[in-house]
Amino acid sequence: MTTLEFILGHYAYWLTLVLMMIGLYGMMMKRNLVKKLIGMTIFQVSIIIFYVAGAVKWGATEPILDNVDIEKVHHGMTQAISTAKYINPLPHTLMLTAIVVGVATTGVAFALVIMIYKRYKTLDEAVLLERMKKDNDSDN
Amino acid sequence: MTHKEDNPIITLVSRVVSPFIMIFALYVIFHGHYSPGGGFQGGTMLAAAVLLVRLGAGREISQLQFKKSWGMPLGSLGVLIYFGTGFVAMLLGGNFLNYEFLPLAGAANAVRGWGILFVEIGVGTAVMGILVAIYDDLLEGDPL
Amino acid sequence: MTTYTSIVPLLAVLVSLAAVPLIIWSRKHPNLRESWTIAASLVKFGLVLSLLPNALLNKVAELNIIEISPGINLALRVDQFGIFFALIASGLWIFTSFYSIGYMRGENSHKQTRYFSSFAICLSSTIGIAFSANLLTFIVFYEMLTIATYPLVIHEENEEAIKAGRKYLIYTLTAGLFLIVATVWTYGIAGTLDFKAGGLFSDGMLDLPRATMLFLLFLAAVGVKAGIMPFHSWLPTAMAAPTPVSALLHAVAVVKSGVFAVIRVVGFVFGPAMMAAFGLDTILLTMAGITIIVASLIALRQDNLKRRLAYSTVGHLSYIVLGAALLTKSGFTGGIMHIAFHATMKITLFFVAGAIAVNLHRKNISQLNGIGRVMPWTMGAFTVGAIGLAGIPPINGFVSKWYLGIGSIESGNLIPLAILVVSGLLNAAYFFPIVHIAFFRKGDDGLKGKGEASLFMVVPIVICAILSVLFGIYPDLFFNFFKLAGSIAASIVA
Amino acid sequence: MKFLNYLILIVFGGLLIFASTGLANRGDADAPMNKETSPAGSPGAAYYYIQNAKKDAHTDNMVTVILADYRGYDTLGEETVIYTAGLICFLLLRRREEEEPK
Amino acid sequence: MILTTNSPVLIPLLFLVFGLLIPLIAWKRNSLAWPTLMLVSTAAAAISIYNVFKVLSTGPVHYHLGNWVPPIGIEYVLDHLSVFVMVVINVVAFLVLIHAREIVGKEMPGKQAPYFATVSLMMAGFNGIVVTGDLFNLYVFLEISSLSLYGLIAIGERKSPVAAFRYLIMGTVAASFYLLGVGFLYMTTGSLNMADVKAILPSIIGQPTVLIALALMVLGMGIKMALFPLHGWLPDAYTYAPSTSSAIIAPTGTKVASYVMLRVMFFVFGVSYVAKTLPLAAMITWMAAIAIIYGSIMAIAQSEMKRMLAYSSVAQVGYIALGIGLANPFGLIGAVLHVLNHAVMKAGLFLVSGNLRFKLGHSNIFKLDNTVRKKMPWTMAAFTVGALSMVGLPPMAGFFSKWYLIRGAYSSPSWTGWVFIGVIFLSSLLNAVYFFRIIEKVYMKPLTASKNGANGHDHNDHHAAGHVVEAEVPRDEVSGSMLIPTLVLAVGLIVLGILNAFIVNGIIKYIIPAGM
Repeated sequence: MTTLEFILGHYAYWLTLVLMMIGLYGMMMKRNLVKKLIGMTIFQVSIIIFYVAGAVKWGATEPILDNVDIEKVHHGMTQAISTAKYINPLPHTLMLTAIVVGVATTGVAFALVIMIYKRYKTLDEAVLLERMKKDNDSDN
Repeated sequence: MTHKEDNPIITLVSRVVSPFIMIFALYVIFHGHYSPGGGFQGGTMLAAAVLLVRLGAGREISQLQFKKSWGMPLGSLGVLIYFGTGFVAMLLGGNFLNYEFLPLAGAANAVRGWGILFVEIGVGTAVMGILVAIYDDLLEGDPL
Repeated sequence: MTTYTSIVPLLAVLVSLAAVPLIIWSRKHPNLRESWTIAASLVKFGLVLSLLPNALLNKVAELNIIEISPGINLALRVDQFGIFFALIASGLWIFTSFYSIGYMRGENSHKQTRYFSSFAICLSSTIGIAFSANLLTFIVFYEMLTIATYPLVIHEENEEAIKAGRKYLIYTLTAGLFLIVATVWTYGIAGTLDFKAGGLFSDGMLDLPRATMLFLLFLAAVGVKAGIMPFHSWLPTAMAAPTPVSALLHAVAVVKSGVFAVIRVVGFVFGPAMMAAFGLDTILLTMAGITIIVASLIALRQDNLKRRLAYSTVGHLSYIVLGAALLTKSGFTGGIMHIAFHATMKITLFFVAGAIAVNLHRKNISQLNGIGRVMPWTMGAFTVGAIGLAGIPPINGFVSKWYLGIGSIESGNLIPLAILVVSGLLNAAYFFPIVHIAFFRKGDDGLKGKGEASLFMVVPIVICAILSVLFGIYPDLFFNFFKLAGSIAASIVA
Repeated sequence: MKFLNYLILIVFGGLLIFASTGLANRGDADAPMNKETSPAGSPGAAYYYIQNAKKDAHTDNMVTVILADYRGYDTLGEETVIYTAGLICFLLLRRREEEEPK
Repeated sequence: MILTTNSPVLIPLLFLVFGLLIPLIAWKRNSLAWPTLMLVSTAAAAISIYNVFKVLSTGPVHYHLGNWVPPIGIEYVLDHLSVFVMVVINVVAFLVLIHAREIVGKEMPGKQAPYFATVSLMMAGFNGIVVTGDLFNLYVFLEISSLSLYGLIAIGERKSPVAAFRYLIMGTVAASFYLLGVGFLYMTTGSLNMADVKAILPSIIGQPTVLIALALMVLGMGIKMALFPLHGWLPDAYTYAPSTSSAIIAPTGTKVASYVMLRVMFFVFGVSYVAKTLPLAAMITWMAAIAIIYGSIMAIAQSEMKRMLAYSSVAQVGYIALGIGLANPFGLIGAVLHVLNHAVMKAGLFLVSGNLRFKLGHSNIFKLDNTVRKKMPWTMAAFTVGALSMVGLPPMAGFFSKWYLIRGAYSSPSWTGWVFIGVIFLSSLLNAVYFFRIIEKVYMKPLTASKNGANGHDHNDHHAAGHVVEAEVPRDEVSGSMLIPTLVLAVGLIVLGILNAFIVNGIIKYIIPAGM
């Protein structure tokens, strides 16, 4: 295949990977816990996009049988359904799961953030660390 | 949520719109067989309908629509519906989640279709209940 | 050589372990507790003795307890060498038990329950070491001994004791790890771990660098307990322990397990042939020789009686190593006999030191003027032991040393002989002054109205001394030590 | 330190892009995951789903069928995930009835 | 009949459904939560043992959920490896849960119901991970367990939410890496079933996508099992979590993660792949070596017992990773056996620290002295056994994992084997240092009052001090429900040590994958 085809066939992946790096950057570099969470969400979403982007077939449609194929099924000729007509349904299904998992994780994360804020009155990591250190001193 | 002077318009609109969202959500759930949609999408919209009132009309009024203490039980009920569907099939001699063994009349694939419906209902219930519960808990803050 | 299966070795190992719960259970009633100890020691000795006749007929009792690692069994095997060592350990345990009772009560020391139970565990593991059929079993009991000894070393629980305990652990645990590595390597090379007279390696398995490395690993592993320099320095420190402990563990159980292990390694893992082929005997010989001389020199300068005894122990252990390193029949015979004879003599001396400490609360030699008049029996026994260690007939020390000498002549290398002579003189030099001041100096007022220590202590002392003399006159007495040693040596060298 | 982080990010991203070059072109109808049978001869899941979803479960929407039937166990697990999240918020944040809010 | 045919799926389902039911059952009466969970846990332990015999008698069992044959549907696979890990985590969890009732009631009164429900869900997740044969299904259950872990940790001390948050960030990254790896793998192979993928991979060997996919999955699991340098979350998490949480997470969590690493490396990609195509195994061994040393040294530096145990966990995980990375039979035996041994050891030691906290209110090493031993002799006896096993003295279990690991390192072809032998050697000595430090404190009377601030005696005469202390301290041991599990684990160490050959020949031998 020509280079152009190759690039056309892959640029979407690359974009999602760049998005992923942005998410990682947020998690690694940001000192504010909520910003870290935002980075985390970006990271997860980029993976979801990656899966979904892989599922596409040019000229195919949503994975719901149209009437023509339904007729075929009624006549028991399932082999006749052309799979090129529908995009790959599996990644979509998996990503439904992944999305919910992401939501759940975010929910728990925010619960933790709330607890941290209630206890230390800050979301800035550096401040948080020194206040925790103060705790240690008060403990011993 | 400390700042609450209740604005009649917002309250009214949210309370009026909420039921319609629910209707549509139910449509999304039950029509998941034939069009995009299904348990998650519908359940999320159900939750959205509830949360809209939570946000728009304040906690007191929203409690009339959906009590705080309902969330988790509803959630576990939903998951239990799902689990039960699979478990009944297992008790009736199939593998877990093998809907063909559900005690329903009809061809195997039709029965599977029914099984999928039950499952979707379970999913919808669970998602709705739990999302609302999470919202409420987050509002509560840290008990310490 | 024929073999037969027997449960007796296992029982011999377990009997003192079985005593431990009883000892702990009856911690509230000292008399009952001590009677358990005594009973266990007697039973154990009886069991070991019951194995002796067959061993003399060169029948080997074997017992596979359990497969402890695929292809390797936790197995006991009572060959002549094993029974030899087991006899000494279990036999002297009896004396030590009586003696410790006297000592502990004299001191009214604390935590006697812990003391007696660890003591029992130590004996189990010592017998286990004696009867191990392969290196893995050996490791198991060797490490057990390490751990069981720790509470005894730190028994006093004062600064010194704890320091000693740490040092002891560091040395012995490191040694244990070396032993594990060496064992793995051996298994990798030879594919077996069973001790075999004459060596378990067959020709062509080893080349020079590997043989040397492996041997050094083994040496580091067993050398620590055998007190070979430079691995010896835990031994004098550990004299912080109560005297009976020093007596049994540092004259009999621990260090003798060390030298026992050395001979196992030399005679039953590598074998004389390999040793000679790769010049490993020279390594061993050098280290042993240096240790003998240096230890004796250091001993000269010690004023604390127990420390002097400790260094003398270091030296005499290397006699045994030396005997093994000679790789000749008489050498092995002498070395192996010295295991037994040095035990009887050295335990006498330690008991004496303990008796003096308990009775007069004196630990330094400079304080011993004239005690011979106060404690004639004790000091008499001391004299016997001293003469024996100096290697003067008719005490048994002479016999073993004689064979060591012959061995060095057989090996055609006279340096060891010279070392033996010199160290004999040095022994005399650091023991006889004690005897002299004890009997011929005028004692100070502190001795007024003092007499012998309690019978619990004096009787074992005297018996040990008498044994030393008897074995000196007739080595084959009771246990045919001489015969055994001879045939073991033959089996190794042949 | 900061520089190191950037370096890690860039290297990591580079690796991932390198990995993605091994993938088939997007939208390629006969990419490995769309094939009828895998090189090992086992049926290709996606292919099977498209053709048999209706027949197996009497449902047009393949995603629904996969979600609730073929891979229904995943969905059960994911129900459990979100339930777990709710339970944890409950565990961490919900005040007990007897103690009144501060 | 139904039970026997469905036995593979029963354990995850039991824990799962009771995770749902416990809050409902114990809605009003918290005291009901623990008995219910114990019921489930007992059943789970029993079933897992039944599964072992099933596999031993009939060989691996495949269970098709929804009756869809893989790769169409999801399958559960009981093979020797999975049943082994299953038994380990379920039995250990069972013992820890017996211990849990009182201490949970003390540490978080009124929250038993949600707490035990979360524990149940966590176990469901772990069991699902262990038994599943489907890569994506593994991800889902991984998330179930992870979320529960965050909750179980965050409910602890004041600092615990921060620790949990850190863990959440890293854990999510780990899971996402794994998910991305699965994505790459799916797009290149078109299958999510482990066995199927293994069958397909040879046809596309050496593709960059597959290499990176392997790297991503192993990386993710490395984070989950806290393999150096990815261990950052572990010490805080274990330290600030409630006693029960750390006691149940330490033996199970990291083990399951290392199980996944083992599974992915050897049973999805295959030995030759991880050893030759991508020199991943070698990298893991080196990371493990550093982890062992680092963990041991850091453990010495700690003053809080739980924190010390946490760092020693880092080191012990290193042992497991070392065994995996050696990629030879003895290394693997060592790793798998150490999964068992370390689970038992760590559970026992964490229970001991729990007992200390329960009775003394703290588990600070420098505040311990010999009054502790007189208060709770049995607990301390259990601690001693655990410590000796950690140091690796025969006949304790710890010695034998070391034994096999050293043999594995020996049989590794290159000189590096000796380096690893040296590492194990060194770490055992370091273990000895930080455990005997405690044993000395606990079993010997204080040298002088100044040396430890715990008790205010100021005696020059040690004997007197000893006697005074002896006179003062009455026996104050924890109750049976907490003591018995501790002792059972301690005794188990000796039994496992003596029976290890039996275990190795019985199960572990069959785990060794082809081509090793």
